[in-house]
Amino acid sequence: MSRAALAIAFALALLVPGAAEACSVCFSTTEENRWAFIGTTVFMSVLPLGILFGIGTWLRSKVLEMERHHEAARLPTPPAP
Amino acid sequence: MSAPITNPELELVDEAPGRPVVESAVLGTVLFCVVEAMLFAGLVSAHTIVRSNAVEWPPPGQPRLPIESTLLNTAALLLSAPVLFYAGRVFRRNRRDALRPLALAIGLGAFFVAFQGYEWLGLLREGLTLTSSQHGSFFYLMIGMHAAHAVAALVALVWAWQRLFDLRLTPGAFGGAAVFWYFVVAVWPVLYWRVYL
Amino acid sequence: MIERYLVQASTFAADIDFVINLIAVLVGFWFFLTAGVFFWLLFRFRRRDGVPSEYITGEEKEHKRFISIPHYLIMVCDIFIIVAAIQVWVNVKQDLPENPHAEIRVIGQQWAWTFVHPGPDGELDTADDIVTVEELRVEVNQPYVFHLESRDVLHNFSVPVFRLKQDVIPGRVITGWFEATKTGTHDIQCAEICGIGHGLMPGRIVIESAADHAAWMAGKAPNQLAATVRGTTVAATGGTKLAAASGDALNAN
Amino acid sequence: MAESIEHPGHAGGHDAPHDHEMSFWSKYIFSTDHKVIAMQYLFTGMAMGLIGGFFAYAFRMQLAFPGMEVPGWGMVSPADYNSLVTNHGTIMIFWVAMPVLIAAFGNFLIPLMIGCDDMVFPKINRLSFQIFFVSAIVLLSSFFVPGGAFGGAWTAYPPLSANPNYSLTPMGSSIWVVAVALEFIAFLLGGINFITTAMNARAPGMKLYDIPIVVWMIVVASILFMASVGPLIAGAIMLFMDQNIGTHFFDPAYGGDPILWQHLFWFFGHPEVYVVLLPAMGITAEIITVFARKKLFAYRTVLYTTFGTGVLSFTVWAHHQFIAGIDPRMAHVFTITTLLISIPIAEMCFVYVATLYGGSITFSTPMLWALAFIFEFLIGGVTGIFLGASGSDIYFHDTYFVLAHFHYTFFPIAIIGTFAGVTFWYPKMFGKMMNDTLGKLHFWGTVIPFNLIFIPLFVLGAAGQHRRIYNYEHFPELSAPWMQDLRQVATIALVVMLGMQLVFFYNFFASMFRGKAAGKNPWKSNTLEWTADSPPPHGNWPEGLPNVYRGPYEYSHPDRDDDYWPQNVPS
Repeated sequence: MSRAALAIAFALALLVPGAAEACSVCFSTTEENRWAFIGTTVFMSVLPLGILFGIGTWLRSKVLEMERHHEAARLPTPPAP
Repeated sequence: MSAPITNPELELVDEAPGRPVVESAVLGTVLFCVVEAMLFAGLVSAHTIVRSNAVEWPPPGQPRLPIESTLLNTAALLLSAPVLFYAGRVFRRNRRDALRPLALAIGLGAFFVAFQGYEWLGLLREGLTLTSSQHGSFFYLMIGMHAAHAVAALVALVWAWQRLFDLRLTPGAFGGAAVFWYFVVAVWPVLYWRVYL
Repeated sequence: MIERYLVQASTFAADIDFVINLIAVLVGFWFFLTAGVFFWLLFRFRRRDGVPSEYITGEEKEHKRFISIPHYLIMVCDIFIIVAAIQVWVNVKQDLPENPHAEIRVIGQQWAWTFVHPGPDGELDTADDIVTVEELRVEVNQPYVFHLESRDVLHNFSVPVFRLKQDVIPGRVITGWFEATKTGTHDIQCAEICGIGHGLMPGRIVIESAADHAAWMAGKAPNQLAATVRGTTVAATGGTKLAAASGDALNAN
Repeated sequence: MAESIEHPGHAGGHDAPHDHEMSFWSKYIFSTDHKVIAMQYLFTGMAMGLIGGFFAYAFRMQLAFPGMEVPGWGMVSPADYNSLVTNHGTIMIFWVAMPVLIAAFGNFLIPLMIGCDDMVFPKINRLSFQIFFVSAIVLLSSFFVPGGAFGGAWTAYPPLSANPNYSLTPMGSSIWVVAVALEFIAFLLGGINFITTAMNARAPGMKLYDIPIVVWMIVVASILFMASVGPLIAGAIMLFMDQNIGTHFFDPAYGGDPILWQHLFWFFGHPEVYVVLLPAMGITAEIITVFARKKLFAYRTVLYTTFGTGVLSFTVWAHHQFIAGIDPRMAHVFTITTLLISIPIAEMCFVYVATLYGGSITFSTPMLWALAFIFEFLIGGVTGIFLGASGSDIYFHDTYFVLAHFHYTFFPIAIIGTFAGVTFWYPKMFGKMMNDTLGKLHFWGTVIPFNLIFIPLFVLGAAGQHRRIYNYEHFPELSAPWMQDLRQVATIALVVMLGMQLVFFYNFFASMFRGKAAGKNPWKSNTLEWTADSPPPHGNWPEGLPNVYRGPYEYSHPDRDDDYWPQNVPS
């Protein structure tokens, strides 16, 4: 995903609160319930991405280390000085 | 561009087939823990949402959870993680020496589960049941789910101890069991915070 | 597009149709462009003897731009769509008219709609409320605020000619608005599956002129708690219709 | 049981009849061989596909000819209709698309394409299929219990699904939940296997960027599945407890929250779309490179868009709930993320079209399927924008437009993608070639009726026809004669399409016996599975695993006389 897309997304998201101020139809649940939904939405979206990013980074470093190791093993040993 | 990595002079045959990036058992357990982490995330989210609907939480007329005595419990569980980590380090140096710290970690974990069960009996007697209120439902669902994982992880650790006693335990199997136990330990503070406090 | 099938009978119907048309034009352009290129390539590069295929990695800049330029153009199209969609959404779902003509209550249950109209005094929950089953009567060119309630499961209050849909959730009151612009009688659907009788939950909305509406109201005795429409009461509706439904299925029609 | 059955070795064990019988069981039923398990998943998935197709036939007949006795089913009552619709959806997504695309192709292709002898956890792999098989039987058993099968739509929104007084299917809904939960456990075990195998068991010399795209995509799909299924398992447990134990998690009368289920369900439900989409995308990539004799355009871009799709797929799910009573302000954020996810998907389609440029395209049966996938999925993709934009979703939500949209995505994924994969790897699976003429007949006989089914449904949806209604007579605006005509067109096309599947089944089974011998590499393809025997023996490469020297898509390289350059050929 390009960074420009994310920047645009955030810019648009910033426009949203202006509209939200006018929210007169906020349904008849408690304010607390509304925030619980928003909060858990963010939590459930971010948590897997965080976990996977962590695991991905860890595996990637392991793989790169291994590939470097094998590259080194494949090169002919330099003659002893 | 990934150029062809051909290099005819170099022999690749010395490389063992199926060389693992990470021990398969460890990686498999880590992936399993991702699912479990999201399972608990779902439960915690559900709890948060239902709790936000309530006028008063915990609901009136329901027994209070034993916050203080569970702290003792929590301490035992949290302590088991460094003990297990230590056992892992010893295991790498000298297998046989890991028996004792591993047994200690299992003991701490078993204490946690047993004490938890004892507290449940008290709460049941006081009238907090699965159907008595949302509070009770979530308490038994979430803490029970955690207890089930704790028991499963303990079984894995006991199995590892048995294998270690027979000197047949592989580092991968030990790592897998340990990762699952770390997960059980790591989830608990979150549950304690959300459910008890 | 939609107005070819259904009249636009509310103030925001045209806005929603505009968003739909905008999306149709933008994605239609990309669809036909991609499909055209696709079929042209299939024809142009079909296998011919002695003509080998080219070796193109797609990693060089001059090749990659065939992907990246459309990529940015699509992003621009997305922004147009997002802005239009959000504007309409805010208008329909977030803003409420400041001085509604009246408030009405819509109650969904398995498997009937109950509509509570404020009687001649224009206030809900007073003695002259008019309760109807499966028939909602509103005045044309007047903003209405509705409150949706459910007695059992999820329903969905859907009026296609208004381009309006909103789930009805038990335990909550959901508020929204509409303003009809054309007189006539149209369907009200339940668009969320609500059990065996889901297909038997049709309502009708009658949009009438101020004079007709006043005449209808005057014809109703005050405090009709169990108003009758087509001879069924609220309580009896579910059961009767289910019986009717099994009859439908058994007697081929 | 999992531990007790030993795999027979290649030698010995055939001296007594008893042993011989054992070896059939252990070879085909309790095997740990990834290819056998893949076939088990494929055949189970196909059988479930037939059942799901039959359900579609029964309820489409009711819609086209309301009140008529449907041949093979009988009268379709409203309760029947709901059960059929619900189980059609459930079966097609969870018991056809998932097992065939992820499990069957994942099991068959991953070890063969990365060059190893088997999965890293073969016994867990077998356990995965056994649980899956049980789950299928559990689901089907719900049709024979009192009250009938669950009829609350495949999304199972409570309170309808949570309370038997509302759903009137006391046992059916519990069985449904149990079956779905079992099925998730099966794929969770499979997913662990796929990811670990792809990471750990690659052939010597195979770097991450030498892995074929289809393997990458199955792995990413497994990751998406595993990271998203947890909350739904939690929700399924809660729903089961609501149904049977007397808790009230989803019951607003007791402080529960019905929207909570939608929250948990769609958190899984949307990534699930990409879980099944990605393997089909990968299969298409393999096929178009082979039959266009072209290198895949921008391999790394495809890979990064795959990752991008995976990341974004976790942030779009609430667009299913725009009008479900969530905070209306959340719709803005989810409109934006939903339209953002159109970008990587569009980019993938562009890459595939660009791959065709400069190629030498052979229109064999697998290639036709792959091309049809791109085209039909394009229609599914662009119509999704109407539903992802909050403003237009107010109108389109829960209409037949939605239905036609997701069938235009799921049909290319689950049916076209499957047929593409099966016809392409059939020579490897069974060592025989399929009949090309019958294959093409089946192709046109499936794709043309498919469009005739769902284009009318787009029109009906645009005209306001809402979903899951067993008979539109009660809605004056929806019972116009032209609409009924369109419903009949769709139904007749469906019957034709189902009939044409007989051609496939004939071709599939007849070719096993009468097909031409395929040889190792009939399509002149680069990837490793084509260096094994057809069909590969247990262990895949008994003479030793292949070494890998390059990426999988080196077709028509200018330095070579041949127009392909297998991954395992040194130079």
